[in-house]
Amino acid sequence: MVTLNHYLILSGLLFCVGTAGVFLRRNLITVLLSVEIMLNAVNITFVAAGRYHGSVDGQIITFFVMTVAAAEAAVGLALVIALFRHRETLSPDAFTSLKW
Amino acid sequence: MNAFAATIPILIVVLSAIAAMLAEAIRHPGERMYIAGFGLIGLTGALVASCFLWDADATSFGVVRADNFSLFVNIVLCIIGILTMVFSHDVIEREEIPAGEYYALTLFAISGMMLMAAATDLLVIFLALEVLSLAVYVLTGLRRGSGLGAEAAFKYFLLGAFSSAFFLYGIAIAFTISGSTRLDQVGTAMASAPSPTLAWLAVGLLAVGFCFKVSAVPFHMWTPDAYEGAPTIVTAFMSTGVKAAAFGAFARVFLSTLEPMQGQWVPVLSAVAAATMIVGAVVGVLQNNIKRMLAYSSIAHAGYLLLGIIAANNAGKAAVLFYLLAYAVANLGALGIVALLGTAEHPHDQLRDFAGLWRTRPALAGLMTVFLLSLGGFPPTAGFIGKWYIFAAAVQNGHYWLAIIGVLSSVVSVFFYLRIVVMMYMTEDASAPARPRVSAPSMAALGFATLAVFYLGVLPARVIDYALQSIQTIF
Amino acid sequence: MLLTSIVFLPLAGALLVLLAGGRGDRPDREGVVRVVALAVSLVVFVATLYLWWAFNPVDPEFQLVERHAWLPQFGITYHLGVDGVSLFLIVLTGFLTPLALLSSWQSIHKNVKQFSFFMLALETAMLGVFVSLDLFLFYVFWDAMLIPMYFLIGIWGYERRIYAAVKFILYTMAGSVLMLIAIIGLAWVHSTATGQGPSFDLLDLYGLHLSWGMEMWFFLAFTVAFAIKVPLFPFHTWLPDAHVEAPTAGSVILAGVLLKMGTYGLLRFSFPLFPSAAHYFAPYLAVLAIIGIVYGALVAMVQPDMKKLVAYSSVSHLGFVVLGLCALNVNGVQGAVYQMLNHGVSTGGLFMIVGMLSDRRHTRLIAEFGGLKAVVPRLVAAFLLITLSSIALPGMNGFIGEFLILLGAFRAHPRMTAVAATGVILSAVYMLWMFQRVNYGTVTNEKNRGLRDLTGREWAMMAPTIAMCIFMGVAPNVFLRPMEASVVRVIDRINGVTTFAKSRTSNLDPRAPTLQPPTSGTGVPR
Amino acid sequence: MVALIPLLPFLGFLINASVGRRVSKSVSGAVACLLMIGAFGASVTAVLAAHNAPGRFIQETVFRWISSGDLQIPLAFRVDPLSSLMILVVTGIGSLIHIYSTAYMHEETDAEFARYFSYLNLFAAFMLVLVLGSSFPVMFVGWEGVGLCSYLLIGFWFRKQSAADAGKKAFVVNRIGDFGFILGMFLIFVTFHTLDFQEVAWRVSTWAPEIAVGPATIATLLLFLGATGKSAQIPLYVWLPDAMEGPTPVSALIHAATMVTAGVYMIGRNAVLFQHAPITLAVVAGIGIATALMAGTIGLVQNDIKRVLAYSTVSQLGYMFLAMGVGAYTAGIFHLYTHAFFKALLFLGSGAVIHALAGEQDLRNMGGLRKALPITYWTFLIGALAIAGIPPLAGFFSKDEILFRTFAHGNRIMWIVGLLTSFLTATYMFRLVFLAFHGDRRHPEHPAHDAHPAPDAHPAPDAHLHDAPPAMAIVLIVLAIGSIVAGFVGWPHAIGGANRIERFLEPSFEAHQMAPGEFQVIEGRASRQPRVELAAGVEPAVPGSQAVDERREIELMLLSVGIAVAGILVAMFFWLRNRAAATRVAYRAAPIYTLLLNKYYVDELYDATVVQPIKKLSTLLLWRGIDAALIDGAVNGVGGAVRGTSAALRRLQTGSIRAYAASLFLGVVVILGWYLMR
Amino acid sequence: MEQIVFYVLAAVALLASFGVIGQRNPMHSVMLLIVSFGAYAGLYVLLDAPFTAVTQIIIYAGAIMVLFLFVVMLLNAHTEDDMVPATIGPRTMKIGVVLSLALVGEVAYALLKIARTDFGTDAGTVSSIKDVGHIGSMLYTSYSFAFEVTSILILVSMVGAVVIAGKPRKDR
Repeated sequence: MVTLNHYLILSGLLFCVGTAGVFLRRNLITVLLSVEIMLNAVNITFVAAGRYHGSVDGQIITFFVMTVAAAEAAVGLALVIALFRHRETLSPDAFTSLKW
Repeated sequence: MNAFAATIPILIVVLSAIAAMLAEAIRHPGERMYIAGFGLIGLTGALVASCFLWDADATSFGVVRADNFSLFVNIVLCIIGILTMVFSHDVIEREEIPAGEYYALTLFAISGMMLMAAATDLLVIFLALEVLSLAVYVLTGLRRGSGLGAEAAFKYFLLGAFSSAFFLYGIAIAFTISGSTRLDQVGTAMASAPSPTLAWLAVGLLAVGFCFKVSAVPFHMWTPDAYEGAPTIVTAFMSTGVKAAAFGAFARVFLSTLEPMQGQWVPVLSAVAAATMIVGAVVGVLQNNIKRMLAYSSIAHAGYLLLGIIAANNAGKAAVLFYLLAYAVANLGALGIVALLGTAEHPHDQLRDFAGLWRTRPALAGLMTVFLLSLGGFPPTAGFIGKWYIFAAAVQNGHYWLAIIGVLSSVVSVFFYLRIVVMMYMTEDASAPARPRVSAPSMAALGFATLAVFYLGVLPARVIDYALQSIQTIF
Repeated sequence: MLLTSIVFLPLAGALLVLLAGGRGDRPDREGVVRVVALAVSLVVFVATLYLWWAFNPVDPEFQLVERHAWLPQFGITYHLGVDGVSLFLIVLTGFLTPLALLSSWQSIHKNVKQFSFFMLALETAMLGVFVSLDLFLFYVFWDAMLIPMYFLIGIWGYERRIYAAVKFILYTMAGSVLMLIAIIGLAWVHSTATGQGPSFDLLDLYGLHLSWGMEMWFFLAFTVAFAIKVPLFPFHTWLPDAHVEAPTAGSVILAGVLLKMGTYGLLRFSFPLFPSAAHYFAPYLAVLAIIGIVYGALVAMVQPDMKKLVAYSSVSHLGFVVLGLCALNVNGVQGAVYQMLNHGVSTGGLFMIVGMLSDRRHTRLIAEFGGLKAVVPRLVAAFLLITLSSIALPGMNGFIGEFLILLGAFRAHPRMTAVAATGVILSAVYMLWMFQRVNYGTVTNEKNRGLRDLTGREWAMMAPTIAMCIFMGVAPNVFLRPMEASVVRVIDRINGVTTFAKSRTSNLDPRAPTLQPPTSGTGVPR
Repeated sequence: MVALIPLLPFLGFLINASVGRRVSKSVSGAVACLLMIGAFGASVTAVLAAHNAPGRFIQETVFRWISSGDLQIPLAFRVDPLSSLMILVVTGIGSLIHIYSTAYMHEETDAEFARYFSYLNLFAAFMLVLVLGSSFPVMFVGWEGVGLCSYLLIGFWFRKQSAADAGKKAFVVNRIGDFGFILGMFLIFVTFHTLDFQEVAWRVSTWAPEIAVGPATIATLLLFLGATGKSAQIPLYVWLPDAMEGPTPVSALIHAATMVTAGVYMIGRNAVLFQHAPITLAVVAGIGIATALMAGTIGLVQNDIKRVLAYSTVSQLGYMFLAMGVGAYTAGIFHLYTHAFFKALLFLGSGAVIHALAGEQDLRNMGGLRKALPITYWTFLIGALAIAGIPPLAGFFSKDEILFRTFAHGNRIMWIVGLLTSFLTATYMFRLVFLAFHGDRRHPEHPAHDAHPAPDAHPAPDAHLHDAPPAMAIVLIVLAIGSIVAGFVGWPHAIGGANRIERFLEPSFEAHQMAPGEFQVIEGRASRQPRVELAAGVEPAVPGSQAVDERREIELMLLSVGIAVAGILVAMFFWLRNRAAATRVAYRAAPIYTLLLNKYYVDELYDATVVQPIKKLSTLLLWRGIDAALIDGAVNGVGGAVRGTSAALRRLQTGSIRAYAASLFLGVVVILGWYLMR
Repeated sequence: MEQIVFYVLAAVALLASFGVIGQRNPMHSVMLLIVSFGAYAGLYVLLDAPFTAVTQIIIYAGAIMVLFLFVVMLLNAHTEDDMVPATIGPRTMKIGVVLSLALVGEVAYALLKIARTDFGTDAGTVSSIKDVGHIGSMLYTSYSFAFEVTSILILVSMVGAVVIAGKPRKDR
């Protein structure tokens, strides 16, 4: 018997994995992927909660979230390209000329 | 018509943005075109529309509400936008910024800001947030030539995405509890959540999202880098606009929807506010890049604004609005001057660039001084009334210690504002950078900002009345 | 309307100066600018004299009151008024500003326009402080005054001017912001106590009864702000720097008027607003004042720099003023107010003299001078007279003030006063020693041989100053009479509630204050 | 009319101060002298008026000076017997010295000359205010005013470092006294709620004398501190010898005849009050006699002619205080009055000598001047005899009166010391006479430097020795006559005289009710008399014992005269007959000699124990230590702390995006954690 | 049965996600993420959200991941080894690990805490939520405005992507 809790816990764990990825990985692309993981984790919560409440709102919100994710991905990747164009590297640690 | 009424200002701005894009599209290479004009028209229209909508309390699609509160924020945003537009026309050519995209994105950002302040649905707030954020990310990195711009933009983007994920998770939990994203339903549901823990999580995560946008400690790390890396004019725009919008939504969500849970979030925000005021003021002391310095100052100001939200009384709510306006004019003026003096090769954003400014540009130096004094909170300027109002609100609810931290940190911040004044007035011009001349419209805009600063500082009663009216409708 | 015009006349003049100065840096317009500024300040002085004439000396209450709503949402009013205490401080301000402008006639050459502008703006702020009867309005003027002074020190000062200017403004602000919090708290207390909304009106707040804890904290907040301005030991270290680095005009105004704001604030706000706290803390303040008197004198004695010496002497003299206030009786307070005027005139005069010397020799080190009496007898004569008035020789103004202060203090705390009275000895020591080293003996430094004696302009500065010194010493009643009624009124305010305040302090432990401000106040009534 | 008395000299001050430098010496000198003489005339009329007025005094309020609350101080002058005597002395001797000065200061430039006379006039004005003032504050005005003038006149030759120093020293030491005076004034006001002399006297007269220390005692002690400052008594006498840096006429007027006696006058003024503080009186007498003795011993060995006179002044002042202390107010004032004559005479005489020797002041370089300066010599001799107390000269009567009163007061030790002192007086006075005028002319081994700028600075050969010019000579003669006859007013009953001065001064030492308007000696006084315990000697004591007293008095007179003569003879032996003996003695008792020569090292003591420590303390501890290091250090330390924090926090902004994310994340964890922990 | 499927899918999703952040090679990460998205889709099916499952596959796996792939290719996939050394060393990394573990702990704690109280029971299936038509109508009625906003959002991101990634125009 799978309850909402299962999904909540699952999404929570996935979310944590995503956050961990954001600053454990040393590759901008992977970092972006981690953000995607976080968003998807949230999606599970939405859908599960929507089902729990017996409404489609959850799915629709998921739909919007995907759009946002797409938009972010687009801009993010564009920025990655721009950065790469300047520094020929994808390591987040390479970009520390702005500090203090 | 009425169904759309609430969205009219937003629509106008969006249309002007699209117009700007089209203009860029049809423009021949090298042809000069006053694209800012579209923005000015649109923003003026939005301003007028907002004034017309005053007291109408229109609602559209059940998710956008043009109550006086959001209208007040709209007006602030329109003023910010108009000033930005005027300055931009001088600046962007020098800064080698693609004009059409710049104006379009700025206007889109403004529309997103307006929407964020007016939305009554967490989902829409999230979307609006994303609209303005993405636009601002891009604006930050708009100078393709500069690696700093790209770096700043990416930092801002990544942390923004990161925090918005938290924000979204907050929304999700709220949705889990209430089965809806409408603020009213969320509020009632969370207040009566069977087990408060989940509600608390939601509150915490939402707070994180907002605190990031208003750059409160410890979610502020992006601010100095983004402000420094971005083109100065963009810095001016986002330091004021994003704050206004974010605080609008912040106030709406926390002071109306989550008001019943005050006991839960006031302590957290108090800690955040204290840290923000202290860090902002203290770290600003040693900055030598004016944009970075003003970034820290804007962090400190975020702290003061948080006081208004923490106070959570009418005075506090109105104070937030008034302070947003006061801060907007002063900060935009100051950064505007920095922008107007900068060029692509010489950004003119180092402290020493201002040495002996009053010899070569007495007028600009004077205006700069006025803006800085206002940011520092000296009478008889807007900044003083704003600070006083905020602290009055805090004290009324017995937050004496926050108020004291606030005033002391403001004293510290005065120190670095004065550093600029010292440079301008009391240091001899070392290496005079060739400073571009400022066009008449920009001077007019600066003059308007100065007038606003003094008007708000000497005769604030009228504006305070409006602020008070605009909070009566929602809270 | 009279007060408003007096207060804002200088500001109008300042704008006029900007117009007269023309665009940009126009050395050719200097003369015009100076004359305009001087004329304006003289008009203001005449206006203050007219104010004195229009003032009714027997009426203890505030007179020529103006009251208009300003921020009605918070019960903030534009409320001006004058009583016997503030009257003479206003006149003093009017009297000193023209002299200060004159004193800068030769020394200030760059940006005369801005200089005159800031001087006049400063005058407006100072006058505003003395006439405002609304705490908010008062604070506005109080804080606004910092800006022009900051620029005066920072732009036209001497070597370490920037350090001094920043120190001055930050030090003073740090003190006054706490006062701001206290002011706000007071207004909200009024709102809850009376239920008719917050009020910043002094007269409303006079009637307020506070819990002991609150009264204590508010009193401290106010008093620290004022003590820094006075400056009361140990908050005085900004003063020497500011004085030494400031241009002559700045020093004159700083010593002449600005410092009085602190003591005036104590008398007008701290004590009457929080009577029981005032009675509880007055002895401690008195102790600080006495330390300041002796300490200031001793440190002044060994200063190599004339300006610094005079600065520390100000610490000592202002200590007398605070001591007089802490006596909380008619003699003491009246003497204190009188001493404020004396110190304004005589120390202002001293700074003018020092300014003249440094104009001539571009140094303020005592060691650089010597034997001037043979070279510039008239200047030295003026110097001597000012010195005598500063060491309170009977027949000069200083004596009246110190006599009344010490008498009043003696009635309150005889033993402490005995210590304070040693200041009378020490003042003679350091002043005469300085005077001797500068003026007596043979001319040791060749540079001093060809010095110019007093010029007409300098006569125009010194003559009125000296005349005031002697007149105030011979006919003190001219000043004491008009202020007596108001002083008595203030003291009644302070003593009025002490009877049960004492009992309250007795049964309530002051060290464990209950700082529970009201939260029930509906945000914005009316 | 009374106000006119101080006003005239003040007028002179104004004239000479303003236009003096532009007019010739003769004009400015004439103005000063005429106004002084005018003041003298005014005084005479005032005195006569007062003598005939009911209550033997007149009072005149010029205007209400200070009024604050219950403190009302009118600027009022009162002429009663005591003040009449004083104003006569001040204006009379003052005029003489003015005249003398016209000749003495003649070498000065016009400007300096005018400055001198303006100061001198100003001094006279303040001195008259001092003695005429009817209340403590008014007296205090004169009190400090004369201090100022003495400061200015001592430092008249301001180019001389020593002169400037001496002036400052005088003022500061006086300030120390004034500190006591002002506190005493406060205590009196707090106790009696008035500062008017008569009021105070009247109110205190209803008290029983204070056996234990009480307000009256403390107040009088404080006032006496003021007196020691002004009248150069232990411990504050150190300024007077240095004050000799001033021009000699100034020493005569201010530091012999008038100003220094102000302290004595002040005690006489408050006789009734002091009478109620026996403890204070004992102190006064003790200090007085001690000072007299010490100064006498010092005077014995000094070589500067003026310093010898200065110490003798101190010693004589000690006598006066002794008189005051034993309650012989009349005697004290009487001595003050006679002393004014012969001490002025002596100073002016020495001035004539110095003038003749072009600034030479060292006794060792004089001698044999008797032939060259006959007038000076004879007048000086009269003065010396007078001070030595040889009848029938003025000094004899007053000094003898004092000694007798001391004896009568029953304090044998003081009496004996008094006798010893009078012996010393005679000795050092005649040492002076013999060294200066007798023997043969000794020329200075070295020309006298650092003297005041006389026209011919080089030591004048005897050929040029000229006796005092007429203006000076006349004054000397007049004063000499004064020194002879002045004493007769106090011819004691014992030898068939009617002690007029006593009867004259009597009312000033009694308490009078002073209702505004009418000044009557209240009748009720007699009834209070037993308690009031009026000054001994004012009333002849119980009739029966009078005869005994008189016989005893005559014996004592003879004794004291004998002692004086002995003193003169000793002086003659040592300094006239064989000088070798003197040097031998000095050699034998070398330690004592040096001790006396260095004035008991009191100046050095003060310098080491007070002056230097304070300077060091202020410089090192207070200024450098507390002010700069501690307090300002703390102030700047706050700034430094802020900067430090700033620098530290800046470091967190590493620029690494992952660090930023971490901080953001940290915030999240903390916030959520907080929520979960509650 | 349902539980087994859930646990399997959950395991796949988790492991794949771990793989994503565990990989040094971005290419592999992308691939693994696609795998996990497949698992998500399965979970959505379990949650009676077939439409979401489909969009998940199409939009995410089909569009977004492809975009990522393009970029990875474009910048010819750098592994982290040949990159500049990390400015923040292993210690900070530890801090990061600790932090994320802390968050994991917190979330788990919170969810388990509430697990005992609410959401314990499954609301069961409401047939309407499977209905795509229903979704569509909802999307264009009550969510129409949000829908419009997304259009602007996409417009912005489009413009942004172009202006950022595109080559600088030379005309000015």
